[in-house]
Amino acid sequence: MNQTDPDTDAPAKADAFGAESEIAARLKAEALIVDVDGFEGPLDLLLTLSRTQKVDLRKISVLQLAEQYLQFIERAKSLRIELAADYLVMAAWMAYLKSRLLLPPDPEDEGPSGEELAAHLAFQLERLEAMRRAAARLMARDQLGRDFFARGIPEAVTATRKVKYTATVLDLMQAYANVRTRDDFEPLAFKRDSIFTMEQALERMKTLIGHAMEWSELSQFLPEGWTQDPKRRRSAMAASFAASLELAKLGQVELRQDEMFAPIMLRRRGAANGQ
Amino acid sequence: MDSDLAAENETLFDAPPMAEQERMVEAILFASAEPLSMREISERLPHGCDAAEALAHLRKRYEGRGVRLVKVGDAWAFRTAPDLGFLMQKERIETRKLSRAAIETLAIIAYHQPVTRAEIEEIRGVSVSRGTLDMLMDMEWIRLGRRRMTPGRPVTFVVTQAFLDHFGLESPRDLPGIRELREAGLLDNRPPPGAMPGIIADDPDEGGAPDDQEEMFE
Amino acid sequence: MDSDLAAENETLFDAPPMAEQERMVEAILFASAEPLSMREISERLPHGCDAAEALAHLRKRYEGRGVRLVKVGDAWAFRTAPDLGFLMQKERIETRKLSRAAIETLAIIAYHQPVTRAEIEEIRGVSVSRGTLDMLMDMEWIRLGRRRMTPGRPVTFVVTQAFLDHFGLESPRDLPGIRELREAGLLDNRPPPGAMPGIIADDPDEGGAPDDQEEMFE
Repeated sequence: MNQTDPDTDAPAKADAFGAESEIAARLKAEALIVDVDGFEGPLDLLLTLSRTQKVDLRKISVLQLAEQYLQFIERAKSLRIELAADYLVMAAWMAYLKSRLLLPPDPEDEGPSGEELAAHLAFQLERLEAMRRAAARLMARDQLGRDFFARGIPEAVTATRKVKYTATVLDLMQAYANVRTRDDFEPLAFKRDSIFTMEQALERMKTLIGHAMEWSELSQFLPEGWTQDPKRRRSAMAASFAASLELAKLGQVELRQDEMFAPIMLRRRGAANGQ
Repeated sequence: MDSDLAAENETLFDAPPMAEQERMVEAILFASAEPLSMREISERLPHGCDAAEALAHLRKRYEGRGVRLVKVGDAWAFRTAPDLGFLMQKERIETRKLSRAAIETLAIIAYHQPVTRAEIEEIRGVSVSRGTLDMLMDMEWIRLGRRRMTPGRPVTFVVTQAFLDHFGLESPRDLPGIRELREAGLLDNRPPPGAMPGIIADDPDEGGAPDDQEEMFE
Repeated sequence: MDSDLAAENETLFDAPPMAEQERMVEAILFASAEPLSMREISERLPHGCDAAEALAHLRKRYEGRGVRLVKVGDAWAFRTAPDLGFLMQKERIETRKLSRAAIETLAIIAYHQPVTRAEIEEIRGVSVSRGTLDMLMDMEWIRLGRRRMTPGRPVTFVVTQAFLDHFGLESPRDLPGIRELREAGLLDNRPPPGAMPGIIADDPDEGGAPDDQEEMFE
C-alpha cells in the first residue's frame, strides 16, 4: 500500500527502510493467507483486512477493501491454497461491487446502486466488529462461580417430600425428533416391536385355550394393542394362526373354517363332549 | 362485600410486622442457591406479606456487605460481593471454555434478542456451527423465544435468567454498551439491499415453504 | 526476636480494617460448601487478619436476623434461624428425570395437540400406558382438551400453562420442527443429507427457495 516508489530519489536509508517495510508487509500478507483456516468466513477476513486501512470503520473505503480482498484471493490462488467456496463467491461479488462502484450508474439497471451495496457491507463490518467488542465486554464481566458466588450450602429441609420430575426443552425436542425420525435411522433393522412371534402366540394361546369351550374366532385371541395398526395386526394374526395349527397338531384344539375367507374358528378339544 | 372486607381485615391482621417479613425473606433467599422470583417468595411467605417491600429493606441492609442481594430478571438472590472473589479460589468452578464462535453467538443473542438463527448467521457472516446453539441451550444460557411472525415463522432465541445470573445482570437492558449500540443503529435489523452474496444467509424458512408446521407433522 | 517484631509490625500494617475482615469472613462462609474451622478461615484471609474477632463481630451482626452464624462442632456456618424452619417446607423436592416413554409422550402432545391417545400410540409406534398419561396429568403438564368429534368421541390431550412455564416456552408453537432442529444442530443423530455447514443456500432440505445470488454467480 505505502511502498516507496523505486523511481524517486529517496536517500539510501529510506530505501532500505522501504524495502524492509515491504518485506514486513509481504510477510504479514502471507501470514494472513496461511491463517486462512483461522478465519470464520469471508466477512471475518474482510473485517481483518479493513483494519489495515487504519481508519474508523465508518470511514472505510469499500473500494479499497474490495481490491484488498481480490488481491488476497489472487495471492492465495497463486500459493495454491485451497479456499472454501464461499471465499470465491465473495470474490466474485467483490469484483461485481468494484465494477458497480467504478462505472457510472446505468439508468436502465434496476436494483441497488453500488453505493447502497457498499454502505451495507460497511454496516455489516461495523456491526460484526461491534458485536465482537460487546462479546469481549460481556466475558470481561464478573461471572458467577468465578468472581462472585452463590450460597455454598443451600438448605433444603423438611417433611413434605415431593417427587419432581424434570426434563429440559432439549430433552423434549430430542425425544420428539427421536420418535419422528426413528424410521429414517433404522433402514435395515427389523422392527422387532411390530413383530409378534409364534412363541409368544403359543404361550398366549395355551393360557387362553382353557376358556375356549365354545367355538370362537381366532381374531379374538389377538393380544391387546395388536389389533389396530395393520402391520401389527397382521403379524399377530399370522403368529396366532401358526400357534393354533401347532396346538391342533398336539391335539389340544380343533379348528374350523366354514368357507373360503370365512373367519377361522377354534375351541378346546373335547369341549364339545363336555370333556 | 362483607366477606371481602372481613377477609381483608383478617389478612391485615395476620401479616407479621415488616421486620419479621424481612427476616423471612432473608431466610428463604439464603437457603436457596438459585434466584427466586417474587412470586415464589410470596408463595412461601405467610398470607398478607409484602415481599416487594421486604426485599427493598433487605437490599438496603446488605449494601456494602460481603454478601449482596441482587436482582436477576424478575428474581432475587444473595451473591458474594465481586470484589471479594479472590478469597473464593476453592469455590471457583472451572467453566467450559467457550469457543469464539459460541461467545459471539451468545453475545448476538443477548444484544439482538429475540433473534432467529438466520439473523445470527447474517451478523457473523457464517453459518451457526452444529452444536453451538445446542451447547448454549444445554448451559441454560439461551432458550427458545416466540416464533417470528414472518413467512416461515422461524424460531427465535433469547437469553435466560441463568444467563443474567451468571453475568450479574439485572436485565438484558443492563448489557454493557447496549444503549450506545442501539443509538448507533448497530442493533437494527437492516435488510441487505437486493443481491448480496452467500454470507447473507437467506433464512431457509423465509422463502418457499408455506408453513413448516406442515412439514413437521408429516 | 527482632525479625518477629518486624513481621508483626508489617502484618499489622498490612491487615485490612476490621469491617473489611468481617465482610471477607461473611463472603467466605456464605459461599463455602461446608462449615469452616477458624483455621481454615484464617488461611483464606489475607495475612494479618484476626478471624476470631471478625467472627465475633459477624455473629453479633446476624443476631436476631433470619440467618444466624452458628458453630457446628469446631466449624462455623450460616444457618437459617430455627424459628423460620416452617418457611423451608416447600423446599424438599426430589427431582427425577422423566422416563423416555413419558418424555416422548409429552413431546408428541406438545407438538400435535390436541391429540388422542390412539394418535399418540400411532406416532410412537408403541402403546401408551395409562400410568404415563396419569403421571403427566398429575404433574399438571398435560390436561384433557376437547373431545374429538369422531366416532367414539375420544378425549384429547393438550399441554398446560405449567408445561410452558417449566420449559420456558411462550407457546407450544415455538418448538422447532424436525427440519429446524436439524438445521440448528439440535438433532445430533444425523447430518442433513449431503449438506455441510458453510453455505446455507445449498441445503437440499430447503426445496426450491428462490435465490438470486445463485443465478448471478453460476
